[in-house]
Amino acid sequence: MTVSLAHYLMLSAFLFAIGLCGALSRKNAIIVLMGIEIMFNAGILNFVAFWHYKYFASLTAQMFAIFAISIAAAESAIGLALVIAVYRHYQSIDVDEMRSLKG
Amino acid sequence: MEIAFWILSAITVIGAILAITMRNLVHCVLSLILFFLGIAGHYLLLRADFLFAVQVLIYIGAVAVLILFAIMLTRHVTGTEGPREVLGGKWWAGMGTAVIIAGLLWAIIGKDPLTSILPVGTASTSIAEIGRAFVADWLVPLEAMAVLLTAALIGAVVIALEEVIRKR
Amino acid sequence: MDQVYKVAPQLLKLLSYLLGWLPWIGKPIAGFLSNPPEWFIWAVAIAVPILFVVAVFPGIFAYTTLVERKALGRIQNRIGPNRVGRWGILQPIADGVKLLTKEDIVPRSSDKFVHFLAPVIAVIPSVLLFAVVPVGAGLVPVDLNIGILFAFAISTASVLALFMGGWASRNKFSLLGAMRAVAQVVSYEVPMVLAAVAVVMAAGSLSTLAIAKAQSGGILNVSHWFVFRPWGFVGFALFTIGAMAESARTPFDIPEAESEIIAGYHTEYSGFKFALFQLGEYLASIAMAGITVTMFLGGYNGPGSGPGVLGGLISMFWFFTKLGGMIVLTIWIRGTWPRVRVDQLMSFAWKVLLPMSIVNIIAVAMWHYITVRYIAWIVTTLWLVLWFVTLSKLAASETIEKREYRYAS
Amino acid sequence: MNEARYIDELVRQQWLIPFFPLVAAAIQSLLKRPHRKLSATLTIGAMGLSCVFALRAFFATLGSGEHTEVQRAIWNFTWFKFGNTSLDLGLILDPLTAGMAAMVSFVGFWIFVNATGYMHDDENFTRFFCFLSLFAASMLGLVISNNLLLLFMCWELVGLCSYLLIGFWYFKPSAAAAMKKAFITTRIGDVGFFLGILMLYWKTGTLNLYAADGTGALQQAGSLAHLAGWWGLSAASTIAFLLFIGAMGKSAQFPLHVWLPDAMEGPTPVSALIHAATMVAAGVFMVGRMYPLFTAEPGAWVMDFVMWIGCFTAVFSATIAVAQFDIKRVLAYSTCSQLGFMVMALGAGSLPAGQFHLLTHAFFKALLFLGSGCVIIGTHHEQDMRKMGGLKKYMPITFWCYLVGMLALAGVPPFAGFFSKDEVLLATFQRNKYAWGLATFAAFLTAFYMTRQMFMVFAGKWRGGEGDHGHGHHDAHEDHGHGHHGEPHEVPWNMWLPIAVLSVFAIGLGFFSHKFGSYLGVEESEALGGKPIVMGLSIAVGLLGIFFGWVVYGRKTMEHASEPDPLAAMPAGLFTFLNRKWYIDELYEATIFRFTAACATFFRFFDKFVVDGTLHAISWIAWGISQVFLWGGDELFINNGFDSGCESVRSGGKILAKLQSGRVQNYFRVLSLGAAILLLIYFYS
Repeated sequence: MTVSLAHYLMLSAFLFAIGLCGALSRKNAIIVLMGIEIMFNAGILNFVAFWHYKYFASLTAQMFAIFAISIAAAESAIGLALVIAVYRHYQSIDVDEMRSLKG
Repeated sequence: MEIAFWILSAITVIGAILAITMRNLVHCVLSLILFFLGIAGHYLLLRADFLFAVQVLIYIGAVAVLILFAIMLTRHVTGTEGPREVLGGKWWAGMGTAVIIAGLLWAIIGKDPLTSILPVGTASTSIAEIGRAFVADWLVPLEAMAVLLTAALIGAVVIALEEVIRKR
Repeated sequence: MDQVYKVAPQLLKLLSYLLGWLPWIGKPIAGFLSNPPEWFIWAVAIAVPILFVVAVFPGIFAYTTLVERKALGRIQNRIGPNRVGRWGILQPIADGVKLLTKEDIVPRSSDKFVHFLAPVIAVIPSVLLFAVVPVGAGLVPVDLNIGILFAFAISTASVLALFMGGWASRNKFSLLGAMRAVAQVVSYEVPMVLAAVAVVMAAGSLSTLAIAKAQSGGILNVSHWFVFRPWGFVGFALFTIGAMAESARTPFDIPEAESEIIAGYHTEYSGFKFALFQLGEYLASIAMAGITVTMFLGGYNGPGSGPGVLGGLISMFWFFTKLGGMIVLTIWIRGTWPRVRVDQLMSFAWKVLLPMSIVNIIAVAMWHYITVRYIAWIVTTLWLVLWFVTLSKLAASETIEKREYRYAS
Repeated sequence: MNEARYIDELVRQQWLIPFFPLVAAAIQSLLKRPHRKLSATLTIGAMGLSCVFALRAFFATLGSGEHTEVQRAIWNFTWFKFGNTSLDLGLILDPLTAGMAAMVSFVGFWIFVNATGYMHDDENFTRFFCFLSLFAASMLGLVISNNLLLLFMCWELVGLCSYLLIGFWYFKPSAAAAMKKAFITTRIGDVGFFLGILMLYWKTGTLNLYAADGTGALQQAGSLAHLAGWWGLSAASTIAFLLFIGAMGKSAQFPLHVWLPDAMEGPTPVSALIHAATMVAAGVFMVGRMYPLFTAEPGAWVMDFVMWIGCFTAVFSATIAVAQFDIKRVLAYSTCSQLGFMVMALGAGSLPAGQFHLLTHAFFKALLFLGSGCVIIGTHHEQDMRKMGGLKKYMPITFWCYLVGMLALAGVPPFAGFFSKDEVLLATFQRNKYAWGLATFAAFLTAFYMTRQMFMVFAGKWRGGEGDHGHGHHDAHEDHGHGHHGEPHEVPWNMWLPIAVLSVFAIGLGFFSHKFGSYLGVEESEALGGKPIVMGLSIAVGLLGIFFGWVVYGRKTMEHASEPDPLAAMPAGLFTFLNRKWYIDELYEATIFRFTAACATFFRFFDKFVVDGTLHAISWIAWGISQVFLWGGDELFINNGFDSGCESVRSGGKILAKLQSGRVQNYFRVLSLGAAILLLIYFYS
């Protein structure tokens, strides 16, 4: 069985769900961020897979992937800085305990 | 190709699952690195050499190290969660949602006939082409990205340094 | 692979000449080798790089340790190893045997799996690095079109091994060493990559083979080396410093500063795991030296190098000579320089090396666009010197007072 | 043909006009505070250079006056490529642009000269001139752009500069509030403007106004008029309407006018430059620039809307101006009113009238503002007209120049304002008699309040020395070098020279009114007639206004600063009503703020009683049933039922409050559930 686009898409969907699960159900803010990174990567994998299978001649997908990676890097830098700031404030990085914005 | 795909997929999925299930934070990050490596391997398999290098350089070299640092700065060095509960409140809701989304995505992918297509090209894109595209067609996004990264860098430093400034 | 595949028949032909002199078996072997079947060429093409990576470079590593100990002894006015074999020539083997037979101690509270994994991971990227080092004309294990980038990407992974080792040991000195190592490697990678960008811009390719090829020609195949350009010289200095810091060599060995934190991240390692750490470190250092040679010192280019069997052999000779020179240079620096402090290390990376490497990139652009060569020389040199002076003035924030020796004469 | 080629050449140098002030601003942003001379020289020099270039362009376009066809040169170029799409920018040189650029740079030049005097004692002199240069650059850029994107960028830059300059004395709370108000109010208009731009791009696929091959947005106006838009309009008119909302914000038309009077918190040269002569003109100019879109669909209500907005603003602001005591506020409302005139003229279908009034008004309003600046400096930072008086004796030059400006604004022949206002009134007369009537009334009020101002400021005796200076007026200006509040004095030459020069133009500019139409390339609509009536009435109301002003304020001038205004005797708090600016600010507070607050209260109430109540009832019933089955005891039922009822109210509230838990993961969960639902919809569609 040759590997088709669907394989990659399913893999990517699966990874996305794993990342989502991690981001939604873990207590630790860092793991939540890691889950988000996994989701990002799953998305980027999708781009690259589509590029490889359908739009091989165009550079757009690769460009997009590169930009997405850069944005993800920036996002994680900010996110982790926030985690550190939150830790300084609450002495904890448990997302369940960060709720001073409660309504 | 097929074998490589399955092996890499296994690595990726196992890495991802371990990354979000292990108790020890550092182990989580190490699994995450495994996941990143798997994704990088996929890029190589998909003939996106440049993306492979970018993935390794940025994700493993920068993001993972950053996360490790964050762990170091926010917990005891051992990184163990201890006897505390690992899962957050309403974890079942999160998992349920994830399962639902996964199922739906799979169903949609399975339904779509477009997705059964096979690759069209074989040669990988040359780096020079990517470079030229960066400074010609994609110049503005590139500059915007530069601004964004600078802002993120400064922002991260400012956020993380907040306490120090206040003390002065 | 492809290049080796092309070179392989020629290598085989050479072998057939050499073996043809042997009695009895010489003739048939020579006949076989002079007209080899396809699969044999493939096998050789695969085997040669593997041979290099697995045998030649570890061999170099082994004898580097010996040379280092001898040279350091020389510098420090002592003899160095001289007991095992003549001039201590079998010392590396003795070392290896000793390390293999030593007890493998794992601290009780350590994270066993990660503790075990760390030295293994330390070696892998170092070995992978050799995949893109061209050792002769057209002789590179894999001619990736992302060559240099691949090398950098892989070398970042070595950070992980240091971190894992330090963290898993559950020893505060190890952890300190690991933190230092990570901070140092991450910081020095930036100017290093940017220094390489200058070369990539000049050569117009990321492939190591293409970069080496761009430096051929000129007087005796020497005058086109990038190190003989203003920006190339600056880049060479930046890159060498960065490479030294990246592989944690003295004077940048603060991750394992013995006088401060025992042995840094490998405090809790002994026996073969320790040897693996050493192996990884030295191999990375050698590979980085090889990449430095490729990028700045003309790679395999030298008088007489070129295509063909003879040219290939000569080019290999030049490559390994330069590699040896680089290794000796690092040993020399190690023997004569004091270790820098952590804050000095960081501010040097971010305040001097990083701006300088960016300035260097601009210098390459100037070099490219000023077509009149001598004007380009003047402008680029002036530009670089100006910035160098400015940056060093800015970096020297504290005035260093002359030290008074009160008790020593 | 030769001439057209000359223009084509010139248009490629149009960028030089904003370039000089921009460079000056860039250099000055790096200057340190003590470099006052250099800073002023740079600003004025740069402005002078752009003035030279603007005048050259202006004279190049003048030759076209004889032709019926408009001489227009354009230069479009690609700014950058973005993937496959490219963004174009363009410069234009046509009579509208040339006249406007010449006016802005010329008036700006003299205002800058005056500012060196006004800001003489300010310690942030260089910062001020840096902002001024940037402002001039962006305004000139706005004028010369042939592209809505460039125009919008400059438009926003102008807004930014006005924000910075209004709040130049940011340590004054009123200035800080005014800067925010100006920024936010104009931003509301900008939403409309931006929507208009987007729609234009959507419909035409280009943002270039004119293009050599006829594909420019304005050249497609005709075809746009046949496309359907929104609100019962054609696409062209819809876009025009949206753009006009932007112009309403910038040019301070009725609902969005609130920022302009408050903007007087800035230094007076800023008021002169930004809030009288040029920036507020940007809106009117933009409408003029996009005029083909407005007129593309004959009979659409957009034009009437424009006209009535202008007309109402004109009357409304004029009435407010009558009852103000701050010398600059009177002028500010007068500006609003005059802008209303311009907009009205545009709405009435006469581009030349609106644009010509814009030009003349810029000159004499700049003159008036600079004059008031001179007055303020001469009286040691006094802005309350009640505390002035008799300045004719102390400041003769300022007085004469101010008189010219006043007469021009009042519309007395042969001053410039008369001609341009006459054109406006004539255009309105031909379109709608009611609007014309109201506008004539506004003209009467204009003459009246200007006379009032003249008499209060310059006639009578000096009232400044009396009473307490410590409070009662807005002037919280920093300690200046004058030391004591002595007698008023005449201002130095660098302050009066600009107003003298401007007053020459305020007298002379009007005589070109009949040529302006053909200069813009619009045929005069003489056929409709009505000129003698309009002109006669216009003169009459002007003189009548002055006469009334003399009757009320001139015969018996004010003796003391604390004396009530003669008009305050008007019935039933009308004066207070006007003095409080029709209570518009209060109205906004009472409506918009109250509405928001009321919504909040309502939802709180809803949450507390309806939602919680429902939950309460449900749980109560459930509990009751279970209790009945379990015990069936009356006492237990009643007692426990009550307690448990309270408890369930609380828990019901808690359940709801949990939706606002502040826990980021909860939000994330809801988000992903939403994504799941979207996927589901996609799956079944």
